[in-house]
Amino acid sequence: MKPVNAVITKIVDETPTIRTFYFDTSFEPVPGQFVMVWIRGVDEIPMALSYDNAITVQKVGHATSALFELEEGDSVGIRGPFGNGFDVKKGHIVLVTGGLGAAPLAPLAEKAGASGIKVTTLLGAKTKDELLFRERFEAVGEVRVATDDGSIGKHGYVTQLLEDAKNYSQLYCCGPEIMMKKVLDKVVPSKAQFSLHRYIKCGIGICGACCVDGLRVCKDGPVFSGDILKRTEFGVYRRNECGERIKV
Amino acid sequence: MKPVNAVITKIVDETPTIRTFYFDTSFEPVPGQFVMVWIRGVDEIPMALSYDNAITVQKVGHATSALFELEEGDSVGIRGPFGNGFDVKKGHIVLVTGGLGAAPLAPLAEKAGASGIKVTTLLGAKTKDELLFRERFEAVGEVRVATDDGSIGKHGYVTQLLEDAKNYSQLYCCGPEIMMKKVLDKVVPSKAQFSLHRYIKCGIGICGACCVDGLRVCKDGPVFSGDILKRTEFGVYRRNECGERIKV
Amino acid sequence: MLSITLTGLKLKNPLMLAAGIMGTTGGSLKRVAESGAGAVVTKSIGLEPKSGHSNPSMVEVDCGYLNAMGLPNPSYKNFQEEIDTAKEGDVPVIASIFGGCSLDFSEIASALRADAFELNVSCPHAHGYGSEIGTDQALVEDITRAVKDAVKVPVWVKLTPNVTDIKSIGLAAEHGGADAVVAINTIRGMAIDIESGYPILGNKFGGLSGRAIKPVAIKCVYDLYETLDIPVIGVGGISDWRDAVEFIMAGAQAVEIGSAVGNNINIFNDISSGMEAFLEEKEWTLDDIYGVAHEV
Amino acid sequence: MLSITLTGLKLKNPLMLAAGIMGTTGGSLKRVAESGAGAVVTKSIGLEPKSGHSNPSMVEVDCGYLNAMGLPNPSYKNFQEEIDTAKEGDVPVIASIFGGCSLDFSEIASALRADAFELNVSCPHAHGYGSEIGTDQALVEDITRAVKDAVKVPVWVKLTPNVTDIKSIGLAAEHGGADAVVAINTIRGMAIDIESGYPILGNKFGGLSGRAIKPVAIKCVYDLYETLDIPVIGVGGISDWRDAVEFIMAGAQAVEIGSAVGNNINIFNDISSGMEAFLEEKEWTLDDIYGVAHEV
Ligand SMILES: Cc1cc2nc3c(=O)[nH]c(=O)nc-3n(C[C@H](O)[C@H](O)[C@H](O)COP(=O)(O)OP(=O)(O)OC[C@H]3O[C@@H](n4cnc5c(N)ncnc54)[C@H](O)[C@@H]3O)c2cc1C
Ligand SMILES: Cc1cc2nc3c(=O)[nH]c(=O)nc-3n(C[C@H](O)[C@H](O)[C@H](O)COP(=O)(O)OP(=O)(O)OC[C@H]3O[C@@H](n4cnc5c(N)ncnc54)[C@H](O)[C@@H]3O)c2cc1C
Ligand SMILES: Cc1cc2nc3c(=O)[nH]c(=O)nc-3n(C[C@H](O)[C@H](O)[C@H](O)COP(=O)(O)O)c2cc1C
Ligand SMILES: Cc1cc2nc3c(=O)[nH]c(=O)nc-3n(C[C@H](O)[C@H](O)[C@H](O)COP(=O)(O)O)c2cc1C
Ligand code: FES
Ligand code: FES
Repeated sequence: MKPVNAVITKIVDETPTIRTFYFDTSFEPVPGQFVMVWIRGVDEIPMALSYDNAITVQKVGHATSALFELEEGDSVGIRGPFGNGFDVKKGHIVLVTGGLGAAPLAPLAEKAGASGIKVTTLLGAKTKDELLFRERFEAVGEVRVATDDGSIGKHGYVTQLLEDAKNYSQLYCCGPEIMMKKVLDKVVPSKAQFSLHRYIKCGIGICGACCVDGLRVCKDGPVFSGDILKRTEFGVYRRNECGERIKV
Repeated sequence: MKPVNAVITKIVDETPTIRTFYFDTSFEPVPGQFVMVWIRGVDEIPMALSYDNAITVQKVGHATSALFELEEGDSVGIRGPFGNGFDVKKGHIVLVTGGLGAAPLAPLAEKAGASGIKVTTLLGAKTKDELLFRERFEAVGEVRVATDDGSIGKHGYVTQLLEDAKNYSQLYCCGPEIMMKKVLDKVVPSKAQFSLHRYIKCGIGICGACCVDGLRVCKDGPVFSGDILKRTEFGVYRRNECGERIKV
Repeated sequence: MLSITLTGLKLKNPLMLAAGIMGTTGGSLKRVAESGAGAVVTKSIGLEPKSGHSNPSMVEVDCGYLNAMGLPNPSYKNFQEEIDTAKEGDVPVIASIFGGCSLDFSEIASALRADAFELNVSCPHAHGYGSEIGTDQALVEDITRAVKDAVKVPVWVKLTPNVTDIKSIGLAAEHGGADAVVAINTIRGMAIDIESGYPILGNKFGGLSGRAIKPVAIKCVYDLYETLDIPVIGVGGISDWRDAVEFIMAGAQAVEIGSAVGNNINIFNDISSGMEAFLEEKEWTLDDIYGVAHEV
Repeated sequence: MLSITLTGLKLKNPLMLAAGIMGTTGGSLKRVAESGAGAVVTKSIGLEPKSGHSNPSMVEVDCGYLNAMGLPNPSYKNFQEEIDTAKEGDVPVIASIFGGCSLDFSEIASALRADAFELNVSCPHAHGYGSEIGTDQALVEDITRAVKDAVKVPVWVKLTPNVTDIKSIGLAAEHGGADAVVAINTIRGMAIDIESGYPILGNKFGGLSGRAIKPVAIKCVYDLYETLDIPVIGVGGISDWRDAVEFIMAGAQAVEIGSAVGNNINIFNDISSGMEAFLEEKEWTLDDIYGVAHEV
């Protein structure tokens, strides 16, 4: 599929560094799927769909900065949705988010909540102002908060909020890889799903740039079950744009 | 579409020069549609479907001779069905055939007969032995016969059997072009359909080899209404393989 | 809003019938003209009547067609009346011609009256003609100049993509005095019947056309636009208005449509209205999009 | 029944992973090996780590894909461990390598242990590499000889279709001592976003792969088989067992599969069983169909 022209209809500041861009196009994703966002003349980067028709972006480098310069009425090219998305399980689920990790998990929370699944969210961020989508998670269940600087909630990492892991039917996690690795080490791997970040080039499962051992994040993932990840380099090293190994 | 491999399951001698080849594949044609029959290593030639799964061939040159050398179990490549086929009208229809022209008309007779349409056939051939599909036409209605040599039926051309043209709701005609032209001159053009023969190369409406003025026999035809043909070179000249005009 | 002037010819729209498509008879050319084409190009016409390769001469493949017609044509000696009939369609009629050397080309061009000539030095499956000469810069320049000397109307040169560097061949045409280049002719290709092992085409191999080749054609047009001063006419795989727009953005001043005519003879009208609606919505003119891919 | 010996390598089937497809990490190569491939070819590896062209680096088009990865790779200095991991998949691992001159190639080849080398002189979108050298007979011969001198394992040369005459480049490889040629790499192509006029790929143009290019690849394999004494390995647009059979009939001793792996990583098993069923039904062996299109 060629990029679809998606016109920005609304821009919302979520935190001082994070903005949501709404488009005129709905991508009808499964929660956890992502799109490739082409900022023309700049770069094309992967972004989770935080709503059916929106992405939520943190300004970190040249492409995200270029995105932050766009205004309502401007457009980007979008390919996708790609990947598998989360597999929603019945019972009482727990979501563990770190920073931007809330972006793919918020639609999951809403979908699960709407179908009567009990949802608890452990929401982590660097500081109070950077907590993302707190209200969306609160609307469907209990939310516990942790911040690195202690400006709100628990002072420390969100992983520290996770003590009763075995009480949940399934755990869903997205955040920095080190954080996810810590979570994986605390849970029954088969009862946890993780949404991974890797360097994405093609986005369609061909080039292999995104591989975690044999697994393609863009096609077989980005969501993987913990028991699959246990057997891989996940949490140990990732690859840079060249395919060189980089310690996580 | 690439050629389908069609295995010859049965060969029937219809007349001393005409054979029917049955295939293991049904092409589900509209009566009057044709296929391109590829005798591998020799040539590919157009043939009307005389049954859903058969063609009826007169040996006239190198490709048809090669076809006559094939046996049951041998195969040919077939593309199609192509073209429009006859438009079946209610009421009392008349079929006018000359020689091989019976091949596309016999399935039309059967289809019309099966749906309660009254069918009269004027069946022409050079001589008694060369009358094609007489029983198939007789099974669905009255048949009147003419032979060039008078060996059976009227002595003369089948066109001479056509006196009461206006009594029929629709006339269907296939045979040598001169014969069809004579028929066209005798009828209300809009009440007659003619199946044309032209040199076919691509069979799919692209190359233009088969054009009768602007009309592509392979795609817009091979069946045309008389009123359309009235305005063309039909019956005046045809084209050879080079596209040169040849008097009919 | 789609009208253009192309090498001096006034076209109501930039959409032309490609050579070899319904182009052997005046009647069929006229029909296409009346179906909305801005101009029509005839089948390539040679010195003597030619019946072409034996069948199968065309076969559908994934996303396109392979053909090896073998340049069947009635010879220029029998073709003026077809051109005259085509002219009744009231759009420019471009005579596509082919030959084995510059003398052939100029003999044919001098004998025919047409609104322009398109020199086919690019057919990939006619031995001694077409791309066998169109890969040679000196020959292309020579032939172009010979035809330019022989006629007063615009001369276009149709290029083959089956070369290491299409730009150098385009330059040769420009040096020879061409008024425009046309890119691309079909790409060498082949299909084999796995039931029997036979190559499907009577000629064994042929030329690939249709949607499959569009990205290749776009790249050729883009490169030629960068290199040449004369206009580039785009052809290859156009099947809807989006494709036509893409070619114009790549640098084509006009386009030709071939294979897609088979399933939709009304394609010229369809594309015109699609393009008009698009330009209107974007508030762009044809000129705004012409070559724009080079400027962004 | 599908096993073959290819340039001395024993393969359980003639279906290999093409270069550049899930080929940067040992883990992914191993996975493909375990999914039924007869052998796997790595991503093309160069002298220094390279991040490739900026995104978009791949886009789907009608019946295929355009890519301009720009040869991202971790350099041969970081690649032996990946090859070693790949070897755990228990099939031959072929190292694809690229460079700017014969010295680059032989430096890389001498440093890597692999079951064979495939020389990429054909990537259409890496400046100074790939097809910029693979269109030059002397360079191809030179590079091939340099690598042959440097290693003891078989050396294959991967050819570009973006040339006037692929046979002459194949001959150059043969003269240089190549054990086989591989045809084809992608075809130069380009796509433009009509909403904005931007070429879609970050590199503006790229290489066309997938079903669109199969007829072109078949023709190249057919021509090379006629011309060369060394085996030809076919690649380009294979997406089912029929395609694989078609290549072998055209003269490919084995084939490589690229783009189609994206949607079906199990394609090697699927094609093996399809081919086996076909050969059984026809009562043919692999040898019966090899090059048969030349004999009918
Ligand atoms: C499946 C997936 C979903 C993601 N979802 C979100 C999201 O919802 N919100 C969000 O803000 N970010 C998300 N990201 C991360 C986002 O893609 C990067 O922040 C973005 O690419 C940075 O681009 P840049 O040019 O601004 O940064 P750069 O200056 O290019 O680099 C900054 C960082 O971004 C990484 N990066 C750059 N290009 C890519 C690429 N093509 N693929 C992966 N990483 C890249 C670099 O490795 C580096 O670590 C997601 C990543 C993946 C893989
Ligand atoms: C739509 C259509 C339906 C036909 N249906 C039948 C049928 O049901 N039964 C039947 O016996 N014949 C049919 N024909 C005629 C048949 O195609 C020719 O008899 C056949 O092509 C002769 O091939 P040949 O090689 O044996 O003859 P040749 O030696 O090649 O030539 C003998 C005659 O056949 C004509 N011919 C050759 N090739 C073609 C071609 N590609 N297209 C059209 N005519 C050709 C020649 O012009 C010549 O007049 C049909 C033709 C058309 C156009
Ligand atoms: C059946 C057929 C016949 C053709 N004949 C000619 C020809 O005579 N002269 C020529 O220059 N090009 C000829 N071509 C090439 C087309 O003009 C055109 O360049 C090519 O088909 C690519 O365009 P398309 O993808 O729109 O078909 C022919 C193409 C086809 C399919
Ligand atoms: C994403 C991608 C990356 C590729 N990288 C390489 C490469 O590094 N070296 C190489 O020789 N060929 C490379 N190729 C070309 C393929 O190996 C193959 O020749 C081509 O894609 C045609 O095969 P296909 O149609 O089966 O994909 C690449 C192709 C694709 C699609
Ligand atoms: S980014 Fe290419 S396979 Fe995932
Ligand atoms: S035979 Fe080609 S258009 Fe009819």
